[in-house]
Amino acid sequence: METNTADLDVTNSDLAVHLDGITKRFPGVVANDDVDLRVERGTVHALLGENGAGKTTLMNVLYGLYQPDEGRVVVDGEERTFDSPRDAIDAGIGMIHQHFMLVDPMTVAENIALGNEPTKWFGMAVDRDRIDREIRDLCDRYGFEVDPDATVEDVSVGVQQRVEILKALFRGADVLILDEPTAVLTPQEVEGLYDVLEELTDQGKTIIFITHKLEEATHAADAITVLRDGVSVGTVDPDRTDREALAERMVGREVILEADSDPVETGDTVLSTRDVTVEDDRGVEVVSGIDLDVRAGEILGIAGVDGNGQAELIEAITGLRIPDEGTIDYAGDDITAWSRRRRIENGMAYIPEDRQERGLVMPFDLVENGVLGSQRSGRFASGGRIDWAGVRDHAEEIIETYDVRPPDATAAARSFSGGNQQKFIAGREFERDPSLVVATHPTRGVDIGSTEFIHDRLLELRREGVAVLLVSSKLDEIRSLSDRLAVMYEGEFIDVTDPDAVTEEELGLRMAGQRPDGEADRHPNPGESR
Amino acid sequence: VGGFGDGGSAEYRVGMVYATGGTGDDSFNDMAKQGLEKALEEFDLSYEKTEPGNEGEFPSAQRTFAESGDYDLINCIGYAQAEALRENAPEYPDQNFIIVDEVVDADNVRSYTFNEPEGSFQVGHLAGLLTDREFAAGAGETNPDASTVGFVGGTRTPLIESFEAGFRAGVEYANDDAEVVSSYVGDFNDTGRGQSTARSMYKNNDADIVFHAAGRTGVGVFQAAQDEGRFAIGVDDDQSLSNADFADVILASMVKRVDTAVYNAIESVVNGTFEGGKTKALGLEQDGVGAVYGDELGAEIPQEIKDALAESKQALIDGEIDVPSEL
Amino acid sequence: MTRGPTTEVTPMRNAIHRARTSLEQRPLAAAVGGVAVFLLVLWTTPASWQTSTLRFAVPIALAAIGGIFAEKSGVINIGIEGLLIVSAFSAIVVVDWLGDGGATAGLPNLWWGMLIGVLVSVLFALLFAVVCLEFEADQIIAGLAVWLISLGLAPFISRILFDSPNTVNITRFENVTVPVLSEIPLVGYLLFDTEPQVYLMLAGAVAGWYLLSRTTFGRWVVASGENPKALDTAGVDVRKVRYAAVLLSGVFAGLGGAGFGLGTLGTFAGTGDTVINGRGFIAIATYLLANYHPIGALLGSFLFAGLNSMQDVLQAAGYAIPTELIRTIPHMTVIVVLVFVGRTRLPDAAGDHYESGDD
Amino acid sequence: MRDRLESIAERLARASVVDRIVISLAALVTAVLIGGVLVFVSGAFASCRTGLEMGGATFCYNPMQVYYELFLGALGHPLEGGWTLTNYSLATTLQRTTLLIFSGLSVAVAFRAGLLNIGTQGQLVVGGLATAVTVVYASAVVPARIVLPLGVVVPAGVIGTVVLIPLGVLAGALAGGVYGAVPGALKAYADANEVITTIMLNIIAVGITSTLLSWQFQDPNSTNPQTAPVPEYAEIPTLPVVGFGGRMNFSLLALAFAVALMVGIAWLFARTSFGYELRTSGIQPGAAAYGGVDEKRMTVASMTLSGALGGIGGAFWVLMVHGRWLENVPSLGFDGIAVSVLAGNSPIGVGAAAFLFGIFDSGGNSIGTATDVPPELVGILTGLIILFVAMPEFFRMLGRRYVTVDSARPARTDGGDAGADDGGDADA
Ligand SMILES: Nc1ncnc2c1ncn2[C@@H]1O[C@H](COP(=O)(O)OP(=O)(O)OP(=O)(O)O)[C@@H](O)[C@H]1O
Ligand SMILES: Nc1ncnc2c1ncn2[C@@H]1O[C@H](COP(=O)(O)OP(=O)(O)OP(=O)(O)O)[C@@H](O)[C@H]1O
Ligand SMILES: [Mg+2]
Ligand SMILES: [Mg+2]
Repeated sequence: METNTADLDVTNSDLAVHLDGITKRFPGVVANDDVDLRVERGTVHALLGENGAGKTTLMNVLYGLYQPDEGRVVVDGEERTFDSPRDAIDAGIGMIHQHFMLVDPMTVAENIALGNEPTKWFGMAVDRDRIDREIRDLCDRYGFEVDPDATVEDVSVGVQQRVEILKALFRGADVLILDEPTAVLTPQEVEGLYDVLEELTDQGKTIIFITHKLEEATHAADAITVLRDGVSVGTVDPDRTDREALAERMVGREVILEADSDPVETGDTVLSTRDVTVEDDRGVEVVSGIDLDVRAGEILGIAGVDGNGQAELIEAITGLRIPDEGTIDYAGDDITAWSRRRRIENGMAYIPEDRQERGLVMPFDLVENGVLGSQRSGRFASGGRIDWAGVRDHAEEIIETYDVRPPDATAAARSFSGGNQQKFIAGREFERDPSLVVATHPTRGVDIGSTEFIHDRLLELRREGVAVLLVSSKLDEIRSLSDRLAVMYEGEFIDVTDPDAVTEEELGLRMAGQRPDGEADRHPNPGESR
Repeated sequence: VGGFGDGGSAEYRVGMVYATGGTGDDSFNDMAKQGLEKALEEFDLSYEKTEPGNEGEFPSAQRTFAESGDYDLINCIGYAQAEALRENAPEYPDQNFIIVDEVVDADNVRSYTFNEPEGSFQVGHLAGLLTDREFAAGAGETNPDASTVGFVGGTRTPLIESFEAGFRAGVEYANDDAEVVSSYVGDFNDTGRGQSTARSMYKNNDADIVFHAAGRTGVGVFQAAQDEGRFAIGVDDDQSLSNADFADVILASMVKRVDTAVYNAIESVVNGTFEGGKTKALGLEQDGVGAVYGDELGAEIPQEIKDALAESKQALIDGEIDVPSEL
Repeated sequence: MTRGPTTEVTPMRNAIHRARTSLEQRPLAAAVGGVAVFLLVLWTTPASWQTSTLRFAVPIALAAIGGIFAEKSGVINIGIEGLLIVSAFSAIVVVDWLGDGGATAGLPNLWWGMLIGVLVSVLFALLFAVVCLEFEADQIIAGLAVWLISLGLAPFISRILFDSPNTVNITRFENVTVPVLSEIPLVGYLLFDTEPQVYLMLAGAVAGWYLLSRTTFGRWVVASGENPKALDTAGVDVRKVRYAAVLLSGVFAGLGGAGFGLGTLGTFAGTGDTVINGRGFIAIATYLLANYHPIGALLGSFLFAGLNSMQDVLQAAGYAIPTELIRTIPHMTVIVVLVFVGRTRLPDAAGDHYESGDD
Repeated sequence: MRDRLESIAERLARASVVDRIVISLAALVTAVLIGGVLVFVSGAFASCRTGLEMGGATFCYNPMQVYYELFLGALGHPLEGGWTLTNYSLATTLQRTTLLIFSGLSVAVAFRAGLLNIGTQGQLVVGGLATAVTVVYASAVVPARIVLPLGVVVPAGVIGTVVLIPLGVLAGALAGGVYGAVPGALKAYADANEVITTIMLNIIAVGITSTLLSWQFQDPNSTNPQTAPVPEYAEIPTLPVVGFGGRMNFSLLALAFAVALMVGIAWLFARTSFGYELRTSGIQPGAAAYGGVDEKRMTVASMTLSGALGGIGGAFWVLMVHGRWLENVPSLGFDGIAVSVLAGNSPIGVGAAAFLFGIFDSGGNSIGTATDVPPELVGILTGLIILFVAMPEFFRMLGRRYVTVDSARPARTDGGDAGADDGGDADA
């Protein structure tokens, strides 16, 4: 494999962290296979790799959550064994997890101090004044703005991330591990994060930054280590490499970074909503008067940062949530009051956001999962009885067509990998003979191969005249697939546009709440409140 | 498979089917048990017992003994077994039974009944006389300002109501003005509720003396009496002996000699004189029921009151006083 | 534990929920209001009802506070009914065994009973904790099992020791009068001239509140129930926190059971549902009603105990009421409370097993 | 070949049914062992005239004897002389088995739907009263006899049996169903935790029925709190030739009905859309909602079905055992929880577990009469069994220690792994 990058040599510098020959096995998987990682003090070091490459596992080893099967962990030149995060924390390591490790109903201050509370009166009480003082000091030093008394579930994701960082700093971390910190942020928030990282390294902290986005790695890092299938395939200097070469290293083959969709004749309007308003579980209005139309043979994309009401809008359309106001029309009928079942029966297919909570019944095998949603349809049931032989054939067909591996219809859904679970769901929904497909994050957590396959099928359905409503937070995906693109912000559509007519930067701004006509942003500080 | 060191078999075998609540109630069932124990000492006797948890188990409990055919006598303790026995007795004509507190008309059943209203009348009379006076003894004293006495029942059934009826009649006989407050806890085993019920009578109604017919719930009545420094009257057994902890507040007990009934029945089987189909009614006259003064406080009860009680006892025996058995 | 929360909220409940939240946000107003209502109730009700209420609140309040700790840490302990049974029973057995009314090694036997009662309760809680935390048992089913075992074990042992499902009687705790405070009008006689177990209950509620809201341990308990992974990654051993919380529920329930047995009952009746008679279950409803606030649980226990004693007062006062129906009032109240205040949110991870390192 | 065998063995070991059976049996054995130790040790504290002298203590109880009485006593001591199949103890065992199948199924249906119905007891109490009252009142209007067109005269008894029994069972099912629907609706529409509401409703059921009884339905000829008896012909008939005699209070017909119902529920779960939806709701409510199941309605429906089964249990208790409703209903509903838990909530398993608890009940009587061991032992055993069934991990750990199952589990190929295409490093 020819590359035009020079591997970095970081052997003789001042190493904050040195992972030496780490191997970590799980039943049936070698998540890390003899991985070396050398991280210089005061730098940002990116860990790049595809889904499942073993990045998180490696960092969990460093953070004491997992014990390595082989290899050494060296911190500050000293070999260490971490039996628990406690040990790692004591050695000055802090980790900001992919999924934030915050206790939602507790306050910012309580979260920051959790596990390290200073006490007074001989340990009889938490010293809250001291916590507040120390947080204020940290905020001053690194230029953060957080309200220590706010409840975590009330602050934005960006702020939650700050809280995570503060939490690590509060316990005196010198090495900060950030696991995919940008996944949930707007481009603007990402910029803010880069500033924070710079501030931190200026003050002598060391950062390990996990990502599978090439541009982030090249943009922010001083050095990049690439993992593939649990094996380290080298450390490179970002200034002396380009995206294509990195991608090849990461994936192991050449990658086309754009999917394309040629225009198709569109037909009648299949789905249209008028003035749909939805409240979330807490009674807060999260979707405010949405109007949208999807025609047959068209893909309407909805872009937006997670948590801006997309999930609730989709649930209202698919019948999992009752809208508080507005109407939803589907194929000429007002379906606002229809049950979920009736919508399914009328050809509405739906790839849910959460495949393990909603899309599959995890302990059921794929045969039983194959009939989920159709358990009362004439195709598989008559007189209240399910025709299991027919269902089994159907499931096996999906498995074959959609290349679900292993091809075992009697294995429990939970024993399949995320990507294969997703393929099965996509197959089940696509083969319903739908007139509308609602797909939410259809390729989230899915590797490139499966992603391509799902994209192709979506485009094929569109060609067959199916209306498609696509929600995704992946900008490249949504731009390349959609015929029209709506940007959702705080429960409203900021803009509906031709995806080719906007740049990624403009899109980013809109996702942060700026309207295309330059109209002033209603919330100058978008992340701060939800 | 036997137990460790099984003893040899005795000549006579009896089966005991206790009333719900079981042994250890310090009153009704324990009285039956005392009768059995006395018989065990005197005769070559062995026994087996069941303690059904509810009325539904009586039929099968009786039948389990009867089916085996190994028992010379099956003792059915408590009125609640009558129903079941009426069905079972004819099915096993060769099996001897006794029933306590109810009459079952069958050739192989001997019934023992007690005249509870008569006995309750006696303790009612005692309470009615005492509540008006200033009287202090043991850990209790009366409140001379109010003349109120109380009655605490287990569950509201005709049998327990007949205790109250007799008690009320006795109180009224002694003292037209005395007030009787009554309450049914709904349980024969809830000492806690017995306590709070009685406490409420002592404190809110200024009751001086509370008579209970509530099995183990009555322990709560004694506790409340001790807490409030008032008096209580026991039931079934001489409870100033069986619950000696409370002897300092138990004025008297309305005893019901279930032990005598059980003992006599066993004795008649051993002697071959068992008479089925008959009812033995035990009243004041037969010493089957009656007021027994408390072990500790009895001595302090004024003689004139004791005399009055003796008088009314005679009057009851002679039929000069009519005691209602219903409320 | 079973189904997740549903999304709809009835308007009625919303109002109550809002009222509760606003009270929680204004502790001073809540306290003043509470005291006013309290004094009004004291002024208008008979004293015997008040003392009964206080005594009968003991097992409910203390078991509820124990239940709060377990459930807040993520372990639903439905077995506290069983803990009340074993602690009340063993306390009385110990007192009888050491000698009623005496003292051993300088400590009155009643207090030995208290100590052993709590110890036995903690042992049962430990069994429950091991089963749930080591062997990943379903918490509800394991809790039911603890209840059933206790329900059988107490009368079983009682029959062996006393030849009866009921124990003997023992002399109960006597009133302890606090010299000056007991003279305070309205509340003095009630709160400062009462039995040790009532003081224990009042102190327990305050201690529970302090522990949960002011100490490190309290914060860990909350985190362990809401997001154990967060606590784990913050370097705290979730398992240890949960063990401690479940054992603590054993301590509180033990104090409640033993205190009730030694102070109020003085004897243990083992037939049917035993003399504890579902008070542990009422305790669960109580802390749900109180939204896991220990002081709230104390007040809630007054409500249930008060309703319970009310019927005795009413009956003795000569109101002819169908007893059987009156007896169900507290239970109906529980349902009404659950329906209208049901928004009590269970801790996020309550009922789930947590294994460190799981994804 | 060996691989094949291994994979079959592995599949078997992982098959959840086998797993459940093994765990249930292991739980039973463990509980019995612990119970035996308890019995033996407690014997040292009991008083008896003669016992086993050991280390200065006298042990009064022989655990072997206790279990002999428990298990064989329940069958009528088959190893002793004079045993007949249709003996009274076995009848009692089977009578209990029949009733526990109903209450076990009731609990299992709710459990499978993800609802912990602790309220079968209350549903059974209410259903039983409804049955008794319906049959007593209806028997007054059943015509004395019917003359069919051909001149065949059908006497009242036969009509009564044919009409009144189904009517009574239906009444029980309806009342139980409604009483089960209440906590279902409270759960669905007010989010009230069903564990608590059903526990409360059990107590309320006792209050309501006993009030109704004293208000209206008390048998005027009896001082016991109970309803008037149903006519003889309205009791479940026994099979005269093969069956147990009339005074055994057990009918093979009833057992057959229970078994049929059991198979029916198993079929409902496995084959029908409703069963599929119910199971899905129980395992993953989110997925059920996604699949078009109205979760609220399913909650109410499954609780109603569960309650109806409990009510049927009450109906048979009335029509088969007592011929009337009594105020103190035995704890059949609570035992149903144990039955269902032991059966792993499987309808067919309920049959086996019900038989075990039937043995416990009837054998418990044997223990009570034939030994001095307190009969509460049975309650402790029940609790222990539930405890052990609740902790399958315990037995899996034990199993792993003594049966070495090395991780021969085949690595799952990660479909679509990008690296796989050009022969990049495989992941396992
Ligand atoms: N606890 C576990 N048990 C079994 N297998 C695991 C476990 N954790 C991770 N794995 C497996 O290890 C491999 C590496 O996973 P890891 O989470 O480290 O990937 P990653 O590079 O962080 O991927 P992503 O970008 O999706 O976060 C995967 O195949 C995963 O399935
Ligand atoms: N916590 C876990 N315990 C046991 N096995 C696990 C666990 N997590 C993942 N696995 C197994 O590891 C394998 C990979 O799962 P995972 O979903 O992490 O893979 P992935 O690399 O993300 O796959 P894909 O690219 O298809 O999404 C699967 O076979 C899965 O069953
Ligand atoms: Mg990861
Ligand atoms: Mg994945």
